[in-house]
Amino acid sequence: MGSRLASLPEHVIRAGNQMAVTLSRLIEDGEKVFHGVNSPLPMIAIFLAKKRHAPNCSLIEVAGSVDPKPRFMPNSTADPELCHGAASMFYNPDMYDLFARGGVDMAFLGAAQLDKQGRANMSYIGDPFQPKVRLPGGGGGAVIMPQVKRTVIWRTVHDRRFLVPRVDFSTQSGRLSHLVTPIALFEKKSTGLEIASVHPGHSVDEVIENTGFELERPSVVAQTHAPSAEELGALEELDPDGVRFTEFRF
Amino acid sequence: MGSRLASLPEHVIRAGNQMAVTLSRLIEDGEKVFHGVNSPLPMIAIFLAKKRHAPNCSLIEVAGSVDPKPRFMPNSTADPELCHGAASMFYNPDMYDLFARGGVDMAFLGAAQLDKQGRANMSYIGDPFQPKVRLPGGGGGAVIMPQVKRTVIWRTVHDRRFLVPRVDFSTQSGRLSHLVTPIALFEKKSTGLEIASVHPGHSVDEVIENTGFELERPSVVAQTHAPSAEELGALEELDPDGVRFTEFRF
Amino acid sequence: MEDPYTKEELYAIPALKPDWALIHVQKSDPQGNAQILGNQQFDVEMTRAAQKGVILTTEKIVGSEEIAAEPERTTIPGFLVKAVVEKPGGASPCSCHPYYGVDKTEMSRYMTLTQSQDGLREYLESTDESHAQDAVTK
Amino acid sequence: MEDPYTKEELYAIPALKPDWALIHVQKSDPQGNAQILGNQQFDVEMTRAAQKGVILTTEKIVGSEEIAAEPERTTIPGFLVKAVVEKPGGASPCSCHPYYGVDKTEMSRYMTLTQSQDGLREYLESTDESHAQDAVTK
Repeated sequence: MGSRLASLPEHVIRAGNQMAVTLSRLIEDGEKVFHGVNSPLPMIAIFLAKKRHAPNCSLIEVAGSVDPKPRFMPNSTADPELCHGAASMFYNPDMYDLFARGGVDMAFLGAAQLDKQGRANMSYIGDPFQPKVRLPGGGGGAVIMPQVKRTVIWRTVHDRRFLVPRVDFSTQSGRLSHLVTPIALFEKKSTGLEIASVHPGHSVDEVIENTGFELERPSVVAQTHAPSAEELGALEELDPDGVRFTEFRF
Repeated sequence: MGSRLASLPEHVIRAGNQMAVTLSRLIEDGEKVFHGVNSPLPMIAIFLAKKRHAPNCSLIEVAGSVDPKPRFMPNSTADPELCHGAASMFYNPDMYDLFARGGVDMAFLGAAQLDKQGRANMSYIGDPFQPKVRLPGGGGGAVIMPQVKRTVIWRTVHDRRFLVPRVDFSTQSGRLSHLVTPIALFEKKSTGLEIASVHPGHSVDEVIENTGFELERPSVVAQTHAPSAEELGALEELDPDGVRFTEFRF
Repeated sequence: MEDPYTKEELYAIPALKPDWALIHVQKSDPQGNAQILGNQQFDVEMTRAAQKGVILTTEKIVGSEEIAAEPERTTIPGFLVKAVVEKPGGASPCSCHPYYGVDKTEMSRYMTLTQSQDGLREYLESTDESHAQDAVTK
Repeated sequence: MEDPYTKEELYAIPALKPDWALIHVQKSDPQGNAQILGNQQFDVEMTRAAQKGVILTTEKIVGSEEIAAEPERTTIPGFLVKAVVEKPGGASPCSCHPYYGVDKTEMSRYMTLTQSQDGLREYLESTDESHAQDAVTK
């Protein structure tokens, strides 16, 4: 275990590992998978899936490499190490073209605000002309979400500022499939986002309490499977420096 | 002089050299120049221009290479030798994009039929449903001719089957600038194609006689400058095997 | 049609949607991660346009490590490829840089014979198939 | 807008038309024929989109022969380039494969200081300009 990792609080380690395996399990073998920029958790989750249950899934990196074999996990998902040993290069025009033809199975995207109907805000908070927060923008999200077979949104915080009744601006929406947070897994149903399972150590009340949009309380609350010993071992091997915890604040 | 060259009739050698230098002189220094497939004469003409008066013009090959330095002149303008020593690669999507943005100065294109208004036929002769001759099609001509700054059409025969009152089908038209044949140089004016100069050894009567569309007889008939000794020497050095004569039939 | 932004009159050209792309390459790994050397003409675009996928013939099948050592050259990703066939000389009588140039004699024979239906049949029957090999179907 | 062929409802996104593209590359010849190693993200598209042309900074200027020896890697043609500046380390504190990775210390300093206008000024004033060199303007 790297020195940096040793200094992380226990709850961050638990949440990071739970999120990594939960994201990873959503990938099926043979799928073509994409993640956005600044996405260390999805990156690790995809490498974990390739290492375990989905060896033939293909990771298409936003910077253009396919299935790289980095010698270490870089902190930034734009690091040139993510070109090392790549099976091929598939640059942005090709990638967006593949999205448009329905050729990408899954995209992991972030969001600053998300509402029950799956509208994601990456643009601004508050008044558009004098925004309280100016967000980085959606990148390709506005064309990815309607075109990819399914989108999984992830975020390392779960609170009412993130999960809102209605986004201040809908930067992107479309084929949302799941949402993964530090405390729960959501699935998008015809009614909107609903609780699929609550992570071990958390309660459905905590989830409802920290979600800004209306949620149907499940009659039976499923618990997300905790990371198995094998999953934790694979994570440790893949990411000894704990890059998967980069986005957590504590 | 190559052995193949020694067996060529004198009138073919004269016509080929005259056409090569006439095409070459139309290129200005610094221009970005394109030629179509099966275009040995324009290819040699561009290399000649680079060697002499237009060292900074750029040749964009249809197969993707820019300013190659072939060790020999290949018979086919799709030969991989035309990749050797290329300054860069600029593939088809880039090239068509550059045409669309008005970034290409000149294109040398062929045609099976051409009329006075500069409509070129590369599709069929006769009845479209039972064509007498099925032609190879225009390739990119239909988007090149309206978008390039100027088009020069060349053909190694000059007769009434080529230069017609009206093409059987207009495959491509647009910014036609000049036409070069074995006997004359034409310029496109507001009235259509008109004689600019007649090559040495030929007469304006011969040109009018062999042209299927109406021509204004020039009050003073200009003569195309014959190839200079320097031009002929450079041609011989560039193309000792006489690739520039490939398209002539005799 | 009209450009909604500039109001300029533009052409809309329908996309070609082939089912399959058949491409000959210089090098591929068994997964179809492939490199084209020299000019690539429209080959890469064809691999992207094919709806069902790509069938590769290749001068040689090499190990994935050899392909992965130079990712910038690997413009055909294996995930688009459905089958890889090792077929040295597979582009002949056309050329395959840097292995061989155009076979002019054979090309002349092809162009002469294929002017008629009978000649086409003769050409096809007389063409050497001894190099045919089984496809590595993924 | 409606696809005139399939009648499907499509989006029309206006093209970005920057005047200039500023790109840092690993290798360029004096004419601007340049090679990017590793990931190229949007850099090549930017060179095509720039209306007035491309300004290159490059880790090193090399001879045309060195660039021409590997044409498949030369994705930026000199005819799009207006100026070439030799500037080793020009991408820092970002990375330039395979020469250097991200300078995390400098990147943190940048991210901390640039949260305010005063900090931005401090950052700009304190940034080492000693490597600045004259442009090779074509």
